Amino acid sequence: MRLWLYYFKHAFESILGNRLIYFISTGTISISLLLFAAFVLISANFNNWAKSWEKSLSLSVYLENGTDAQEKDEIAKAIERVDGAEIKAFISKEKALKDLAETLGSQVGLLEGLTKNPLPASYEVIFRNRELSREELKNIKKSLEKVKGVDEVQYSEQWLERIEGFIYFSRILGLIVGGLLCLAVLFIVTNTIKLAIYARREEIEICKLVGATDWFVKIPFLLEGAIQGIFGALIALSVLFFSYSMFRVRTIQLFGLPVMDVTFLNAGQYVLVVFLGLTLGLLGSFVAIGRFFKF
Amino acid sequence: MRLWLYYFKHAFESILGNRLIYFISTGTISISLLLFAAFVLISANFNNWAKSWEKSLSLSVYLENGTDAQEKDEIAKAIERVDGAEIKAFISKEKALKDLAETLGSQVGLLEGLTKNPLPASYEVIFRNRELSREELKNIKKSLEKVKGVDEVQYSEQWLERIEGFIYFSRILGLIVGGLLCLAVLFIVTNTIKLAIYARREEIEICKLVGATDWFVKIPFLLEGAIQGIFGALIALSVLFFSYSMFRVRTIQLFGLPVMDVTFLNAGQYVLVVFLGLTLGLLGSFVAIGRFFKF
Amino acid sequence: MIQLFRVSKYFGVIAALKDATIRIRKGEFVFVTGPSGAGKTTLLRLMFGAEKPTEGQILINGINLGRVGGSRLDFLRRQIGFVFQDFKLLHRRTVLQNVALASEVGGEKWTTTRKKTHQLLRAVGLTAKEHAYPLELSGGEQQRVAIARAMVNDPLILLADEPTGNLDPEITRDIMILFRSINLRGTTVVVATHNKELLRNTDQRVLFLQNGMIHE
Amino acid sequence: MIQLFRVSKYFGVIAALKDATIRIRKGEFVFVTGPSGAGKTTLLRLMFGAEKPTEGQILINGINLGRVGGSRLDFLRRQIGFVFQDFKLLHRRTVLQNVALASEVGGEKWTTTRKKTHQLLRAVGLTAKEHAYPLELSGGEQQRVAIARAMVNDPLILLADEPTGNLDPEITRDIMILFRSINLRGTTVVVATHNKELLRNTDQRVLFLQNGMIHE
Ligand SMILES: Nc1ncnc2c1ncn2[C@@H]1O[C@H](COP(=O)(O)OP(=O)(O)OP(=O)(O)O)[C@@H](O)[C@H]1O
Ligand SMILES: Nc1ncnc2c1ncn2[C@@H]1O[C@H](COP(=O)(O)OP(=O)(O)OP(=O)(O)O)[C@@H](O)[C@H]1O
Ligand SMILES: [Mg+2]
Ligand SMILES: [Mg+2]
Repeated sequence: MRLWLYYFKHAFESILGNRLIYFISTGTISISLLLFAAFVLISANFNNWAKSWEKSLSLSVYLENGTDAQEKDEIAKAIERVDGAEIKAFISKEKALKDLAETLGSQVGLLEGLTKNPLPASYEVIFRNRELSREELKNIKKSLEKVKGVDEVQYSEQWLERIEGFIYFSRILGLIVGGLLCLAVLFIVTNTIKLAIYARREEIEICKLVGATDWFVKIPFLLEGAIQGIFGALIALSVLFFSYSMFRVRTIQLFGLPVMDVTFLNAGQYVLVVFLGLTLGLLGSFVAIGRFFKF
Repeated sequence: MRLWLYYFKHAFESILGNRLIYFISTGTISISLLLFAAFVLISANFNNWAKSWEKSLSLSVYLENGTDAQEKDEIAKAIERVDGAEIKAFISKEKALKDLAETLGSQVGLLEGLTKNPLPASYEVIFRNRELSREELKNIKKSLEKVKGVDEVQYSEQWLERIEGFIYFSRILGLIVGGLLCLAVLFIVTNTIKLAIYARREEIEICKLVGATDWFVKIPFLLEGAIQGIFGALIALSVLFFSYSMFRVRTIQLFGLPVMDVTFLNAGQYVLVVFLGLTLGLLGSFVAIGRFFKF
Repeated sequence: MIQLFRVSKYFGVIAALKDATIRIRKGEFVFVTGPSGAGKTTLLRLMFGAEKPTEGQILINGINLGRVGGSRLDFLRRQIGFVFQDFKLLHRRTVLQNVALASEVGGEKWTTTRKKTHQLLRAVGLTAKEHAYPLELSGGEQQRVAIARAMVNDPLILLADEPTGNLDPEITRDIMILFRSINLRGTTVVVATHNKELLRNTDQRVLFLQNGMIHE
Repeated sequence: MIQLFRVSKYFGVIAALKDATIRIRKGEFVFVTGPSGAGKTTLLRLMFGAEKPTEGQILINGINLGRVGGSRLDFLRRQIGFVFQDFKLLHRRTVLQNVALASEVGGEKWTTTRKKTHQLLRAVGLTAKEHAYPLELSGGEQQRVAIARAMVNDPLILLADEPTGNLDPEITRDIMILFRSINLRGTTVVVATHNKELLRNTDQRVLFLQNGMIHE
């Protein structure tokens, strides 16, 4: 206990005594962690957005011609029994025809020759708080199609595939970039600490010459590394938060379709970055100091 | 000349004499430039892809009913006079109806009541080797609509908007990330060189004490910085090229639609990275050495 | 206390010490002298375990330095005080901290450390400089800090390498009296020096080194 | 050649040099002596422009050190040789390179540099060590490298701070002969030393420093 106080005292004294070095290396750690934290921020937001996109999936449940009101209610109930499913709208035959006319635009002439309305009525169904795999969607489709009065259940297979492909691709890219970034940060931080300790290798040598044990010499360096790492992480987070508040794009319309809510890191990610800083500082010092121990 | 030889000789000797420091700091420079080069690679490919997407824009030129063969040819000529425009296909009234039936899928019943084909024939036009702004598209539309026999020219305003929005957003994000990365790399490299020179501040002091002029002391450090920067850049490029060859994803299907060809950096980007390394090394040394000149 | 059996130390082709056999008894006071580059520093560093001999065996206090390493060597070093020819002070710590370090390293109680540190700084005449940093001291003052540090642990053995090279004759005399007094309290003292003055007025044992060879 | 008018140097409250007025003529050979911490090093460093005086004026060769800076000071320093008390050798360069550096700094022709360097290394007896690095040398050998470096430019002024602290009496005599010979060729020499031996056998001028005060 007394010894730890001693170590801490010396670590702080040494940080003060080597202000310049610590200033420089803590700066580098901050920047590296800033890159990392920015990456976490971007990919967390991307993930949110991807999820909300997946959630924006909708089904169309087409009714047979001549379904009566009771059957309609039965179908609605059947739909709402599906986990997470919610009826967004009922589209009557008339509404369907009007929508089609709008979609056709200048080709509306197509509808002129119609003698009767050939379009079915349908329920538009969306899913809330639930991610659906293609498999699950298929099962839901099958089960709903068994309900009396339901003609067909449709979802846009193609659209789904594209989005899934895009999200999948982005996640892979994110993992690669994230991994590379992690390695880069680790490497840069270790190197920086190595250089910082290199500038002080005489100290290590002298301490060993007056009979200090390895740990007596190492512990202050490790503590200094840990302190630097934590400080670096805190600075990085502050800078990130500051620029987040500055820009505050917050809500981004993308692809017209989904609305992206830019959120800041959550508590867990905060802790992750600080923990990473701590680990990097400790590990960096540990690796770095090993080099200078051949006395 | 003789003096420069002397400087170069000393720079190389000093790099050999301070192997460890140079190894560490060149490593850091490499990693930083690797991050940067990877960013350039990704955004260059993204750009290619975005361009090819923009190129995949198409116009539909609808013909009036009862256009004769000569008019059709006139129209085709008019289209081909537009810079970069190329006719992909001529879609006759019959083909148009068949396509619509396919698109409607289960709602094909809609077409049952038709007494005559209400759909117009059309030319499908694509643009090669040309990026089009919305403004230009509008002008093309107007001018083509003046041609005799043309009923209407259409392009998907909505789709275009979405893609443009996405590309615009990605470019902004890319600029922000790239700018941040540039700053980070600058900062990290300067700091690393600062630490490396800090470890050798005694040398500077002693040289000044034996009467060396400032430039006599500085030039070898600047040369060493430049050499480190160039080496760092070359290492970064090699690593990047190596991993590029390893993964060789090369062709990525994205959104189903456009095919993305993953290409490596071009000569200009190569030079850019090396030049950046050189500049960073020089600038870093210059900034760093300034700190230790108070003798 | 200190025994060397046929010890040689080569740096490449240079023989810094050749086939030296020396036995120094507990409580002895020995001078080592010889021209520049004769091997005095090498001899002292070998006794301290800071260099490994190329050939031969070194026993300190019955412990074979060739067979000991790690924390055992650290422990041994805490019982040996060494005044380095180039002082080897920590530039980022004050005089007080430099001297105290050697004591703290052994896990000494803080009060004891403080008492011993002050006492030794007084003995070498540096009480006024205790909060100065080594680079703010004159050459002779730095040397005296190194001497104080070597003695703060009441070592079993004191090895002093040219401890008076930067000191004027008066302070040199004081330092020699200090060495004599610690020697009288049982510490084995080995002093390497060029100073003919020191050797002239002494009846102590003198080892004469030349080209790495020992002559008694 | 060297003139100090009422020069004082304070480090905080410590007066390293008080109200010193000294005039050293061209070609003189002067000893500076005094107890440890008296201000010898400070005096020499002031003459070299390595410290700025707190008060007073220093003229070297007619140039006022207080008014000169940058490249003019660099030029002046190339005409002054300084043997530092702590040597100040570049650890990453060999003995040869260390000595040659002082010559190259002035843009000297390479052949001249080489000739002078070899000649001086022979004079201090280090020809065999020319490719060694300073940390591979004994204390006295390092000191001799510092002496050789200070003399390689045939300086107008040679300032030597305790140049024989790590040297044995024989080499000390050789070095003093070297200093005398360069002095005879016109160089003004100032030597700070504790060595009573040197002062005893000399008829040169001796400045005595105590607590920063000069007594002739
Ligand atoms: N690390 C080393 N590498 C190579 N040679 C060395 C090393 N240390 C010492 N030497 C050589 O060994 C010889 C003896 O050196 P040592 O330092 O023991 O001499 P010394 O008697 O202490 O001399 P001085 O009185 O000048 O301090 C010298 O020639 C020296 O150059
Ligand atoms: N940079 C500094 N900061 C503070 N005090 C200093 C500094 N340099 C020297 N001093 C103090 O000034 C006084 C004179 O120092 P100086 O080095 O000139 O003594 P010296 O005569 O060379 O002594 P020695 O013979 O021990 O080398 C000493 O008390 C020293 O502590
Ligand atoms: Mg020695
Ligand atoms: Mg001095």
